[in-house]
Amino acid sequence: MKKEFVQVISQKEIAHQIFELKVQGEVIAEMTSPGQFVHLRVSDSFQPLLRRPISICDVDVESKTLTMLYRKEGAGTALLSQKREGETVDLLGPLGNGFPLDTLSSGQTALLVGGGIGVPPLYYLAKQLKRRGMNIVSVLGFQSEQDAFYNEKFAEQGEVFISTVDGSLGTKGFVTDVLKNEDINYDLLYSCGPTVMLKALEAQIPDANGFFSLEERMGCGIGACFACVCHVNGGAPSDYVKICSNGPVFPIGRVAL
Amino acid sequence: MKKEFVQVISQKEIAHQIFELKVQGEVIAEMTSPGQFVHLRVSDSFQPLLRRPISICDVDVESKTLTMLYRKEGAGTALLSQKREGETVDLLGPLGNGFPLDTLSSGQTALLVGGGIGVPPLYYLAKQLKRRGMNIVSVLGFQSEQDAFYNEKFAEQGEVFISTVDGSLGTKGFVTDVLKNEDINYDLLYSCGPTVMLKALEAQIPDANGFFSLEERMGCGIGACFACVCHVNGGAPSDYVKICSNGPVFPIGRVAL
Amino acid sequence: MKKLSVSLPGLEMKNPIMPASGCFGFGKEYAEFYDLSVLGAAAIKAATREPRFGNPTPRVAETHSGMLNAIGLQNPGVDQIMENELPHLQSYDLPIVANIAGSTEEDYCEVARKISLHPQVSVLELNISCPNVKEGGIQFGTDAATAAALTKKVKAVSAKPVYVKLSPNVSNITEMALAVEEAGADGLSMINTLLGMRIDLKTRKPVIANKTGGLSGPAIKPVAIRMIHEVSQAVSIPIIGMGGVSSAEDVIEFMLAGASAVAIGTANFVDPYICPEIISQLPELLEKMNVNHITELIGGSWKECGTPSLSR
Amino acid sequence: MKKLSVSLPGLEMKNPIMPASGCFGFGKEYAEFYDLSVLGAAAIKAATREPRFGNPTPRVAETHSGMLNAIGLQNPGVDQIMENELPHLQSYDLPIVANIAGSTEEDYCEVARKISLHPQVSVLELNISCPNVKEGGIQFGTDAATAAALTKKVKAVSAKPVYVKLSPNVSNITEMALAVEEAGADGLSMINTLLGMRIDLKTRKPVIANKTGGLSGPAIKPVAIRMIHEVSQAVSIPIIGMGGVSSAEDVIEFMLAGASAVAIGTANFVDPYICPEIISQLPELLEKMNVNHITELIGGSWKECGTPSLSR
Ligand SMILES: Cc1cc2nc3c(=O)[nH]c(=O)nc-3n(C[C@H](O)[C@H](O)[C@H](O)COP(=O)(O)OP(=O)(O)OC[C@H]3O[C@@H](n4cnc5c(N)ncnc54)[C@H](O)[C@@H]3O)c2cc1C
Ligand SMILES: Cc1cc2nc3c(=O)[nH]c(=O)nc-3n(C[C@H](O)[C@H](O)[C@H](O)COP(=O)(O)OP(=O)(O)OC[C@H]3O[C@@H](n4cnc5c(N)ncnc54)[C@H](O)[C@@H]3O)c2cc1C
Ligand SMILES: Cc1cc2nc3c(=O)[nH]c(=O)nc-3n(C[C@H](O)[C@H](O)[C@H](O)COP(=O)(O)O)c2cc1C
Ligand SMILES: Cc1cc2nc3c(=O)[nH]c(=O)nc-3n(C[C@H](O)[C@H](O)[C@H](O)COP(=O)(O)O)c2cc1C
Ligand code: FES
Ligand code: FES
Repeated sequence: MKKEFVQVISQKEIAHQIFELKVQGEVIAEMTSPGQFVHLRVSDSFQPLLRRPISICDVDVESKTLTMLYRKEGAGTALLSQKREGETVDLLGPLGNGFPLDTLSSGQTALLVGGGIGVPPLYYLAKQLKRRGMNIVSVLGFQSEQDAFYNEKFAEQGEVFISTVDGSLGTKGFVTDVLKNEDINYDLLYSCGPTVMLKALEAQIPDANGFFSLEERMGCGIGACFACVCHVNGGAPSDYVKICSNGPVFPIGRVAL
Repeated sequence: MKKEFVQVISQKEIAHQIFELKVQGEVIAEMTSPGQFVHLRVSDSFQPLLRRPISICDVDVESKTLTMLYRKEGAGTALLSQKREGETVDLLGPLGNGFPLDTLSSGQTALLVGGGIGVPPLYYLAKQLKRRGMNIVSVLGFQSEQDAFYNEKFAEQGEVFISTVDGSLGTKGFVTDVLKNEDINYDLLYSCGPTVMLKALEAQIPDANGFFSLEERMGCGIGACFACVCHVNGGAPSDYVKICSNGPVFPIGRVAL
Repeated sequence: MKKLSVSLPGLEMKNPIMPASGCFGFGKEYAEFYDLSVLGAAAIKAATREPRFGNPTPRVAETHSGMLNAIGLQNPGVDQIMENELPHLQSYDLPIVANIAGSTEEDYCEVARKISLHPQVSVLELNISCPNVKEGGIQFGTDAATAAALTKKVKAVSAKPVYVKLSPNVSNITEMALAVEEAGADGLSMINTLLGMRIDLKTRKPVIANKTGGLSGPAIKPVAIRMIHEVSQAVSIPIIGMGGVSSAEDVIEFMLAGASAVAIGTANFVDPYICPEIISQLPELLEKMNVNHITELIGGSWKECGTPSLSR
Repeated sequence: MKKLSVSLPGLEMKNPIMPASGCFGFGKEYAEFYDLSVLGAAAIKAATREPRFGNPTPRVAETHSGMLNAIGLQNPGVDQIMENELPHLQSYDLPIVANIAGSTEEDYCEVARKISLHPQVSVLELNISCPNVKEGGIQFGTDAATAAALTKKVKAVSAKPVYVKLSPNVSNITEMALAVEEAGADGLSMINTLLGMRIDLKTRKPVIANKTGGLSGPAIKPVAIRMIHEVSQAVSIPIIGMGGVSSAEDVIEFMLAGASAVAIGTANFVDPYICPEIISQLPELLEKMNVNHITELIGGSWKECGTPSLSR
């Protein structure tokens, strides 16, 4: 965990409002755990004031290059999307705890379910799991074809199913529809996406084993401000976890969605 | 008076922390009166919030090019100094009333006295007066040699005397010392600079005829907010002028400094 | 543009947008930028009984996303305003909100009586952030009983509806609002500026000659929103909302909070065209939000029956 | 670095800088970034009698040059704090300001009695922005008599000096300050957050689950400066100033206004190194200002005898 001004290597729009940003810096050598995130300052004024949490999507430890994918949403990501090659970005990271990589053994199958802007961290996860000899099946959900990204990249790691809400690509509907329609065999579920998606997964696969990556509005990003706290299932009412420092990845069922 | 996004043609540091900024735009064709100013928005966020008043230093009406000289002081001018060729600046102007050009007749002599960042508007004035056949004598005061600028440009318009506080260039001391030492004959005085300088001039030349250009913190820059109001000499206590819309140029003696 | 009309006591507005008092002079300057008839209304600079020069300069200072001002209610006095400033507004289809100020109840009443008779004036806006000289300098704006007494007196002499402009520098804004409603106010304007200060490191003195100034601009928007949200649920008179508005989205946020119309102050200094620009952007924004008429939004953040948004 | 030391009741500080309560947890997280011993002191997250989970999420929202928070005083309770959180701070040369909160006088007193005995704790900071349940929800922080009564009770049971942290959401901050000074407060902390709100245009509901939140950050700095400027002239106990501090220049501005030490909250989220960075920049800034010792600056904006600046 360090703060560093990393250098922009490239920035491009790879789908509708979805940007791929590559940056280079010393601290990137530490980014070995998929599911961790970085906290970016997108301006050197106080507008916007807070940092923006963005997941690690891919890392080349050799060249110390980090790839992030983000959707241009509000003022912060709009400013981020204006960063050009050679400019710097104030990065704090890597933050949080990523997906455990040693729960499965070689030859077993990991099911990766990603929704929208929850897809990025699963890419680095897919690569790491595959390197460890696991089989990867990915189910990726988007609004429509123009919003979809990284399909081919995931295809390089294993089988891929796509769903779009409007049916313009893959199965019409949600990732849960893909899981209903296709008979996918897997040993462990890894998922990241909007809370409604995670809830739907939980409902559809009540006995699911695996890990969810969660999102919450953040202040500090490092565990100091209690902004991102969640209740723990089956704990005392005052029991909690912090998404930023205890998560964002938790065993399925641990955290009250 | 218009609001326009003008285009940056060039930006360079011409003395210590003094920048020369050239911009191009339709509205610049209206900038025919030296002593008027423009109000610049230097950022598209609210930081900084207010516009910055900057004098018209030179205009090429043909090519619709405006030259401004400014000192990098605080946050606003620092941001302005980062604008590069091809970028745009949100300009409101021309604002206020400039120096009258028809008070003297051809062959008479105008004495221009400028202090520091009060020098710029006098340059466009010198050019305009000279074009009308008047003789120009300029007395320019700076902190030291490294802060001085446009000496040669003024020399093209007529005789120039320089003073610097540390004596590194020209007379050691203030513009008032130059006026004491040199026996300058002139018909009308035009001056722009810090209020202390204008006060010293008033004290040294009690019967001076001519025009002062004044400065004050501004809100709107167009006469609507009453931020920049000054008392009038010899008027009722509630009499006033607004620097932005009635000035910034006033006949010497009109306004209580 | 029918989608935008709002109707408040004494104010039939084409749209809910008006420049805020003190940020628009008497309209002349902005008339050089655009046709003032596009505005829903306009609030003019505070009028006092006698001409006032106001405070020494510097009168303004910049802060993070905001500014301080201590103009000191400079104005030519109510008689001059009626004679020289209001007539030129006749050429526009524009309801005028006459902001009035004073140091005693008598001052206020005198100004209210006079200016409310002017044909150009649609409603009065009582600026109660001035110190009450008689009561030893306590502000009309921070004591509910004093504010209510003033409101009652002004209502009695005014020929037009009276809006009371509340100060945010109070422990309990709802108490103030209820007191002036009870005293007969036809509407509320909120919020006026927050008291603030900046100190210059070079001179080691306050930047503003008057020392303290009023904080306005985007920095104070969250304070305005929470006060309007709270007060609009407690009173039944309409609220003209203000404090940092600088976009069409901000206007919607203020109306969802509970404002029936919205005033724009500081943002006029940043962009003289801000009012007409926002007005022209509102219809598209309403469409995107599936709103048929802008009044549907009023209090939408707390009303049970608020039409839910269909698009996301 | 001797130039920077300040001495307040119960607090011998190497420099006037401390992280503000609620923005620094219990120090563990920031200890991974720098040696906490460089700090003048540190204020820890509010302790309550029982563990508290706090408010539902979202708990934070961004605003122009500021942020809203409604954490809801989440903390593991005073016993756990004493047992699990304070001991690790032993390894630093760092005076601890223990922020305490509650809903009844008894709550506060119980927490104060316990935590003031902890060897790691140097002083207490009474967070009086919580509603007083017994008095029907009025805030300790907005009623002078209630605040004074609480201060007196806490002073009686505390083994350490007591600073009272004032809320800015009041009509008369000086009245509050004088009341708690009179009641025995050893110092003041000011300001806490301004009450604010943001509304989401998509959901049409407040962004923060708790609806209102506390506004902090650079946006509120002018409000803090004016309150400290006013209060420091009225009281004779020292003030820990806070509200939007994010640079060494801001620290100087707060001290010129009348603060004897300065706390930094929100800026820690923007830059986790902000406290040590500011501390390291202060000596050069003092040199530039021709100041021999930072305490010379305290109240410099209003003290007659303030050393005038030689350089410009
Ligand atoms: C652990 C984590 C990892 C994330 N990874 C990615 C990623 O890889 N790619 C991506 O596009 N997005 C990601 N997000 C969401 C991303 O942080 C938000 O889209 C972004 O902060 C929006 O900022 P903005 O200025 O564009 O929007 P605004 O709406 O202007 O932001 C206003 C405030 O709300 C916060 N905010 C808004 N949306 C979210 C959100 N969904 N989650 C948390 N805070 C939010 C912002 O951080 C900011 O403080 C992640 C969020 C978390 C918590
Ligand atoms: C009519 C007029 C013409 C001017 N022409 C020039 C010029 O040609 N070249 C030049 O370098 N400067 C000129 N100035 C001064 C220039 O406006 C300020 O230097 C500039 O606004 C400083 O902004 P900043 O953000 O760098 O400083 P900051 O100190 O950060 O500014 C903070 C606030 O104070 C205001 N302010 C600061 N200094 C001044 C000042 N001296 N006068 C008025 N407002 C000020 C700013 O506009 C801003 O609102 C002129 C001022 C006026 C009134
Ligand atoms: C320069 C200036 C002058 C003002 N003068 C007045 C005034 O005369 N009467 C009044 O009621 N409010 C006055 N105000 C307050 C505004 O009308 C408005 O309530 C406040 O600025 C908040 O809105 P804003 O953030 O959009 O500026 C003034 C504000 C500014 C910035
Ligand atoms: C996330 C957050 C949590 C806070 N928690 C507390 C708290 O527990 N007790 C308290 O007295 N103040 C609390 N505060 C207020 C700060 O200590 C400080 O007074 C305020 O934020 C102003 O300073 P700043 O602008 O530097 O943040 C909190 C502020 C923030 C932003
Ligand atoms: S964001 Fe501050 S604790 Fe998680
Ligand atoms: S700056 Fe607004 S009246 Fe001059």
